[in-house]
Amino acid sequence: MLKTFRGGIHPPYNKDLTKHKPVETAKLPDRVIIPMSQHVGAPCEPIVKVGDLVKKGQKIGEARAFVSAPIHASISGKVTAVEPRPHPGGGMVMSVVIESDGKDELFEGINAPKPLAELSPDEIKNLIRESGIVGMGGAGFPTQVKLSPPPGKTIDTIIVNGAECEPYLTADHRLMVERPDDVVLGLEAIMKATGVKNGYIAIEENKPDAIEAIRKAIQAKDGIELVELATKYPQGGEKQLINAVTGREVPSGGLPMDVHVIVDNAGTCAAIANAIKTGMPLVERIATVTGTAVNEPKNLLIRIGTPFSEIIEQCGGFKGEAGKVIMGGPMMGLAQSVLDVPAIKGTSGILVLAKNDVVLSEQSPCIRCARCVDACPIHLLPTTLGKFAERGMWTEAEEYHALDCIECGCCAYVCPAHIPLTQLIRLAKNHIMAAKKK
Amino acid sequence: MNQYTRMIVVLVAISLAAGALLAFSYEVTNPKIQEQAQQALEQAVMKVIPGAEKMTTVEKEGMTLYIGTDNQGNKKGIAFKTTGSGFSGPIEIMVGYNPKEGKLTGIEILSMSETPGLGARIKEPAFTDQFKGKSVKDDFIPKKDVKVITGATISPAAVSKAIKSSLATVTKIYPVGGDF
Amino acid sequence: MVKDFVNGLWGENPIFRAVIGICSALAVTTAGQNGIAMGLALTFVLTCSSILVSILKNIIPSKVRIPCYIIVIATFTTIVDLFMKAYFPALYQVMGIFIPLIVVNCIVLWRAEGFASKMSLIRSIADALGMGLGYAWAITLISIVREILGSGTLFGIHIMGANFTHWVIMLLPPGAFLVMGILVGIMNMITRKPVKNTHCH
Amino acid sequence: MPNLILISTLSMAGLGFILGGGLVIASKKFAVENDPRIDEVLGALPGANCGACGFPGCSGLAKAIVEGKAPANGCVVGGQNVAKKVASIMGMSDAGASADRKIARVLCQGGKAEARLKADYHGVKSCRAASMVNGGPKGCPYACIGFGDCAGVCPFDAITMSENGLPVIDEEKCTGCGLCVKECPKSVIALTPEKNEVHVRCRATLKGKDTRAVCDVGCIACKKCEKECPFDAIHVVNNVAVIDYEKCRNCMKCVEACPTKTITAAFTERKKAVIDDKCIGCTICAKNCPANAITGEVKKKHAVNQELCIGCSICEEKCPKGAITMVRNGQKANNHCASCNAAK
Amino acid sequence: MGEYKFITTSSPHIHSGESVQRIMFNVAGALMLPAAAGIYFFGLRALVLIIITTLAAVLTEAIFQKLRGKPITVWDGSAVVTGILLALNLPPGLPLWMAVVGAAIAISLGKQVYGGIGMNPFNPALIGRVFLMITFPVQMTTWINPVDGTTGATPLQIMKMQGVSTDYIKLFLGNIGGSLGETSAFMIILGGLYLLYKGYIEWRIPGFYLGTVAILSVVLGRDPIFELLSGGLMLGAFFMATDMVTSPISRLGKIIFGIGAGIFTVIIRFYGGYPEGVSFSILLMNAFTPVINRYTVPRIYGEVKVR
Amino acid sequence: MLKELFFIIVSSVLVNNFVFSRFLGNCPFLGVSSKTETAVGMGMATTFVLTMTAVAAYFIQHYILMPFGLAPFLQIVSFILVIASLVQLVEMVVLKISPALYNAFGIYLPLITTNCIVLAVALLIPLKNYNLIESTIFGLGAGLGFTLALILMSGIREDMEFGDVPDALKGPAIVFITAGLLAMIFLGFAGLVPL
Ligand SMILES: Cc1cc2nc3c(=O)[nH]c(=O)nc-3n(C[C@H](O)[C@H](O)[C@H](O)COP(=O)(O)O)c2cc1C
Ligand SMILES: Cc1cc2nc3c(=O)[nH]c(=O)nc-3n(C[C@H](O)[C@H](O)[C@H](O)COP(=O)(O)O)c2cc1C
Ligand SMILES: Cc1cc2nc3c(=O)[nH]c(=O)nc-3n(C[C@H](O)[C@H](O)[C@H](O)COP(=O)(O)O)c2cc1C
Ligand SMILES: Cc1cc2nc3c(=O)[nH]c(=O)nc-3n(C[C@H](O)[C@H](O)[C@H](O)CO)c2cc1C
Ligand code: SF4
Ligand code: SF4
Ligand code: SF4
Ligand code: SF4
Ligand code: FES
Repeated sequence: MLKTFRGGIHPPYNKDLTKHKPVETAKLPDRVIIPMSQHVGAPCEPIVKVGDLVKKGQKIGEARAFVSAPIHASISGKVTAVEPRPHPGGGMVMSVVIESDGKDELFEGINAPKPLAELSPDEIKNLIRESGIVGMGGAGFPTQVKLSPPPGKTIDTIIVNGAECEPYLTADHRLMVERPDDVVLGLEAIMKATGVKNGYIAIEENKPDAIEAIRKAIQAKDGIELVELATKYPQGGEKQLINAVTGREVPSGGLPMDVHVIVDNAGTCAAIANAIKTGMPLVERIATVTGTAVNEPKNLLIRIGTPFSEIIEQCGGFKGEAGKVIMGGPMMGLAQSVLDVPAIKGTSGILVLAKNDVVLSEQSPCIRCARCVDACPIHLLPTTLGKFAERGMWTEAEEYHALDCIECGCCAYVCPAHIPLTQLIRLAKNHIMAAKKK
Repeated sequence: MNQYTRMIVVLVAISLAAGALLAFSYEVTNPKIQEQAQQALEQAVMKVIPGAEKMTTVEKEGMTLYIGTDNQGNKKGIAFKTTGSGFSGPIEIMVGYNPKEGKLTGIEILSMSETPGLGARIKEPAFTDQFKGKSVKDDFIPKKDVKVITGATISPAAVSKAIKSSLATVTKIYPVGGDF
Repeated sequence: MVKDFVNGLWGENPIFRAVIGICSALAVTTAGQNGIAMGLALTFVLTCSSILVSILKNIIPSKVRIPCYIIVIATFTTIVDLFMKAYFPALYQVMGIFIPLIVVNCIVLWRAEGFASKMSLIRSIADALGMGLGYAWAITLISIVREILGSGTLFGIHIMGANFTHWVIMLLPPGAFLVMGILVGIMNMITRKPVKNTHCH
Repeated sequence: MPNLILISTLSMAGLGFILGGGLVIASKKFAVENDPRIDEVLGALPGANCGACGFPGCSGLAKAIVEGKAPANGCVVGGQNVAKKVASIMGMSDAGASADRKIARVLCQGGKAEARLKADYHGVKSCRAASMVNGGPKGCPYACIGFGDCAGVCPFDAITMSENGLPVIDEEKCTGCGLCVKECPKSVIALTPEKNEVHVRCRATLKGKDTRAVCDVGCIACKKCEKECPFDAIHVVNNVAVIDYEKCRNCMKCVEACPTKTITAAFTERKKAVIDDKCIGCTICAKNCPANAITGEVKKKHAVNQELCIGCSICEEKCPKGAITMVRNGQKANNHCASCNAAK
Repeated sequence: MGEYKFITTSSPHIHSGESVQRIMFNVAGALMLPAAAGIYFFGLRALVLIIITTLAAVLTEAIFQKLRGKPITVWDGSAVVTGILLALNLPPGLPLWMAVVGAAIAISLGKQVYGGIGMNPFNPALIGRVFLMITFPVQMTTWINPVDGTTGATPLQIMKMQGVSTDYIKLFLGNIGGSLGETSAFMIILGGLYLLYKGYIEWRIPGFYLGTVAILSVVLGRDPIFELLSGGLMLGAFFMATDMVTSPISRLGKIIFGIGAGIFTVIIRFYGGYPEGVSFSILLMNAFTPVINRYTVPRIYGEVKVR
Repeated sequence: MLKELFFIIVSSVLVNNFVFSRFLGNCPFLGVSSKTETAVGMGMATTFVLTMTAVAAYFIQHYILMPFGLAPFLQIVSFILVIASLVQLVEMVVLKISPALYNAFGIYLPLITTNCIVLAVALLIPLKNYNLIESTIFGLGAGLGFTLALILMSGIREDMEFGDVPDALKGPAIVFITAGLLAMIFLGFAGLVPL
């Protein structure tokens, strides 16, 4: 039996658009806008000024806090502005704008470190931090922080998240097909850094070619196992993944490390491998550009900071009338209102839906059908939470565990009354957190 | 006065006054109440014994029986109370019986709590009148011997059953054809 | 004073506005005349008790005021009870236990505690009469609705024609609640206050 | 049957005695300290014990009110009068307009008509929810989103949403509780001293041209106000003008200067100084007037040049004789409508 | 790239496409099966009754919403379902005006006073039926015999009064006296299976409901097959107890709901004044639903702390 | 005997529920049914007082009123006096002994004096000729029936908060209508227990 969890949904996956398309390297952008906050935690401080000349891989944002990750220039050129710019996450974020000189020169400080076998755990962690590697599965949590559990917390399992359960997206899929060894090398580095002997690479069964590739890559490796998962959304959610792979449940309000697990995205592993092999920090990533309103859907290797408009241009621009531009997948991605926002480290894809495909149904009263209850992978009562949120009953929402919602969107996806449950619960979470901070 | 003593004194005084006042009102109304009850009883007896003008009460074998007489002192029949178990509570029935003829002379529902519009229609003459002149030998089987009320068979059945079972005792005391 | 009287009739009508003392309003209202009788009985008890409470208000220590008021109310209730039994036995049978329950009819204690124990005698009387009659008309209205639909009669007189199908539910508990609910709703609609101009007052 | 009367009288008296005695003993033995206000509040309540308030009886509500768990107007049956009485027992008589009373003011004028949208937002009609979707649909990331979260939380119904999709605060009803300020995801509402009539109704720190691109009434940081202000009370900081409420004297100069009408005053008319017969001609006012609007000879009654007066009230404050009053539209100037003065 | 103004919403950006309307019309479709049986056995009269109650239900809903100044949402089909279900619950010979009263009560007191679809605590169709049952008991208990068109008793009445059972085949196919749509167990099960297949109803409620009745019948020495096939049990279990608006949302809650309804049905059938207890039982469990929901909040993922 | 007691319970909880079919205790039913917690507390407190009252009423009836022939006119006064004092006494005792218990249900006690169920139970006991045990059970059943009604109504009312009840019906009106529907449903138990 394939491993899975209770709850969840089966949306149409629409991965055929790009799943057979090899990753193309995007052309060098004329200009990149690099936000100083691309991760969970404290934003970086820009360490360049307008007029400075920078090179690819040069550090331009310094991470002063522990939970943070440095930021590097992704192209060579001149800094033309250091000012707040629109961020794909919403709002204005301090950003460094670099005008390309077209040369794409490598920063001098970049050289391959020692091979993995010779690196000590601390060296690996340091390399990961200095390379600005953050979780590429979407949340953007600084990876090195995850790998340094506080004393008393032991880790016995590392899971590489290759589920890629979001519809449309194929970035991890292509990565695992094309660079399986990088994924495995990254996992080995993490295992070494944390001293863990058990590694799993978990992949949904709808990616047979990726499974095949990874299987080949781990043949000779000890302690690394391949786990085939049922195809179901949100199989890639870390709590669901841990549950499916190990049978453990992350306690409410807890972290994976509470059940001795670290989950890392396949892309994160590849980025670590890249840093070990070449010393190159995280300045580019694979993103799937897809959707019903993109002329040529593709998997692109893009530089961090490339504006969306430029990326979409490379995929033949819009097809027909574009209704919605989403950073990420259709279930959890963020809708964008302007195209001059840049791709960041967590941009796993850009999805453009045609106007006709954007469902804007009128909300009607909840009929208590409990579809949302059955779909919720956390076993919450989304309908009840939604009602609390609509009436501003934040304390009640908290009692009903609103904070445990992973915002996967399953409830809103199934709701026949078209109630924006996920958004309502997100609103409740926001209020609860605000009240807590006070 | 200390506040606690005052509490007691006031409470006692008021209770005292209330007791006195009530006892007095009771004295005033009680005869009338008794009279009313007697009158109601007599009325019911007269109703189920046609032609009766007066009544005398006799106690026999644990039963209270009312013997109805006309102005001349002729006995017109006897009446007795019986209780049936209806749909939603007891049904009190006054039954008139003429031993000489061995027939019922009428019935009257004294009290009941059946459903208005349904079981409560046992109060209506349409139902009660059928018992007039019925032989006490009758089986009183609902739907066969006794017309029932559509949608509410339980109440009429209860009435029939109560009459039938009490007649068993009464006809022992005053056998059919006998005097009374 | 007039204001106190009208207050009970309309503004703070015990049944429709304050919604209090409703048990009897639901229980006895199967026929119009029951409504009137119950209303008058309550008005009597309420007025007498209010008079006495108003007179005694300064004598009764606050700690035992509830028992005292209740005794007063109970006394008058028993008097009504006895008199009804003596002179209106038929009505008494219909209203059964609800005459004694005037004692605990929340209206009486409400007015005794809330009005008579604080106000002058005259005002208390006006208030008690207003409340009592307010109660009376309200439950008579309920009775009428239930009687017409349930029995096709109005104060015992057939008005709905021979073929009228009786709405049995109206004479049963649910009918009482439903009629009450709908009437309170209608009342709310009639008296719904225009949005008050609270800007400058 | 006097016998019956006797028996009943005696038994009632006995019952009364036993129960009364029981209560007395109990109340002595089981006496519990209580907040005396509970009894007071209880006295003010109608005593119907109807439970309509959602509390168990009047004493339940009284307790809750004293403990601050229920509002003074918690009694449904009692209405306004009871609420007032209770409030006075609880010492909650309305806060009153003290000198430094603060009230909430909306610092954005970019309603539907003035501010441009960057996106077509659909979803939960809540400012906070919308602000979590790409920062909200308005082009200006600092603009009021206009779904009225603030109006929703105001416990005093002081905020209404205008046709144009902006909150309007009823300054009379506003108690300065600050709930709206906390609620607004865009920090568009601020608590400001009530006495201040002039406000910069924009918080966009966008560069001037960016602001102009998204809003007709946004501050474009032209600094004209800064130049006009006689009291050095307004400065452009971080691309947006900010008033120092301590220094501002409501002269409305900046209001007139602002090309985008970003700065507004509560009144269209400036108030003017008027000197009455108490004037002894000490010339203090004339010396202090920043606009040189007061003239007059020593020891003679002075006069104000209404054209020049900027309504800053300095003269009024300086006058030792109290001879100067500020007048607006022929009435003594006050921030509020005259009819309310009595109430305060 | 030209001037675009994109649509923004919170995630998710796709939807299953399921809608209230679709669910309701599917249920209405499934109801056509028992309805067809009713029309076959009781004739045109049955069809007229169905049409009348449906129209009355829809009209009441529209009028109510119009009066309240709310958007008219009769197209969501819920009133249609209520109307059809009410008809299926009525004696085929009921005077039409009574059916109209029933439908009006169902929608007004059963649904709209609470704010309309999704907010009603009780099953509206059953409210309509029970109201009629209590208001016009005589007409509501006058049953037509499908074989000869005469009035007669339902199998449950015969059981209650005379203790005589009825042929299983007849009960299964439906040529017996009874409400318009309740007689044919076969058609009801067919419709129920369709809804189960479509995922519009949850197996737990009918499963536990029918199971409880069967088990209690055996325990109390009655014939379980007769009890399952007679009266409104099948219709109630598949179409009415499953009304999602008025039944609990959690799985455990649904199980409790089913068992509770089963127990009350048996109590009323075996010991009560009425021969049939399905309507009352379902309504009673409707009344319990908020309490059930409150005390059956599921254990969430990770709630029990792992050491 | 046991069967009778069982019937008394079933009758007073389901068949002749004090609220839905005997119309008693409506004021607190209306007032205290908006929150489930309060409903449970009130229900428990009422049940307790009712049981005690039933016992007290039995003794007063049989040892004071009947021997002296005072029943016809002193019944009401003496019962209510006892109830009022009893309630007040219990309140004081509970408050002193356990503030926690008081907070859980003691605060509902004052409301109970004016709950007509209490007096009705006291008056019904002599009327029905119940013996001591039957009286106790009757009081208990009445309380449980009242509690059931309160809990059902409070659950529905809590859900109603999320509904969209027309303005005119908000408040008591919709509660009455709901009570009417519940009363209708409880009629399903009609005829369940022979009485
Ligand atoms: C303060 C903090 C500390 C964390 N520490 C760890 C950790 O020690 N180990 C770990 O695996 N993840 C850690 N995480 C990251 C979370 O497990 C998780 O990866 C992150 O919240 C994003 O998860 P998501 O993409 O499933 O939402 C930490 C997160 C936070 C906020
Ligand atoms: C609903 C949901 C779905 C997710 N799906 C995926 C996924 O398909 N692939 C993935 O790598 N991470 C996914 N994540 C993020 C993971 O929970 C987790 O944060 C991530 O695997 C940690 O790895 P990273 O820190 O390297 O990104 C998902 C998170 C959520 C809440
Ligand atoms: C609310 C209600 C009250 C009823 N009351 C009575 C009643 O008082 N007396 C009665 O015989 N049947 C009453 N019934 C009907 C019985 O439940 C039972 O169905 C009927 O007596 C069977 O009679 P039938 O064979 O004529 O249909 C009532 C039914 C309902 C719905
Ligand atoms: C499976 C299912 C069963 C339903 N059963 C009923 C029913 O028994 N009675 C009814 O009035 N409506 C029923 N409806 C329709 C709808 O849910 C009902 O009108 C709502 O209760 C109105 O808010 C049903 C709908 C579905 C999907
Ligand atoms: S968004 Fe939250 S509530 Fe909704 S299904 Fe996902 S985890 Fe559950
Ligand atoms: S899926 Fe939608 S309609 Fe169904 S219960 Fe959840 S919120 Fe209500
Ligand atoms: S001021 Fe703030 S809370 Fe009020 S409408 Fe505007 S954005 Fe919303
Ligand atoms: S109103 Fe006058 S004093 Fe105030 S900031 Fe503007 S110019 Fe300055
Ligand atoms: S009248 Fe019965 S509780 Fe108020």
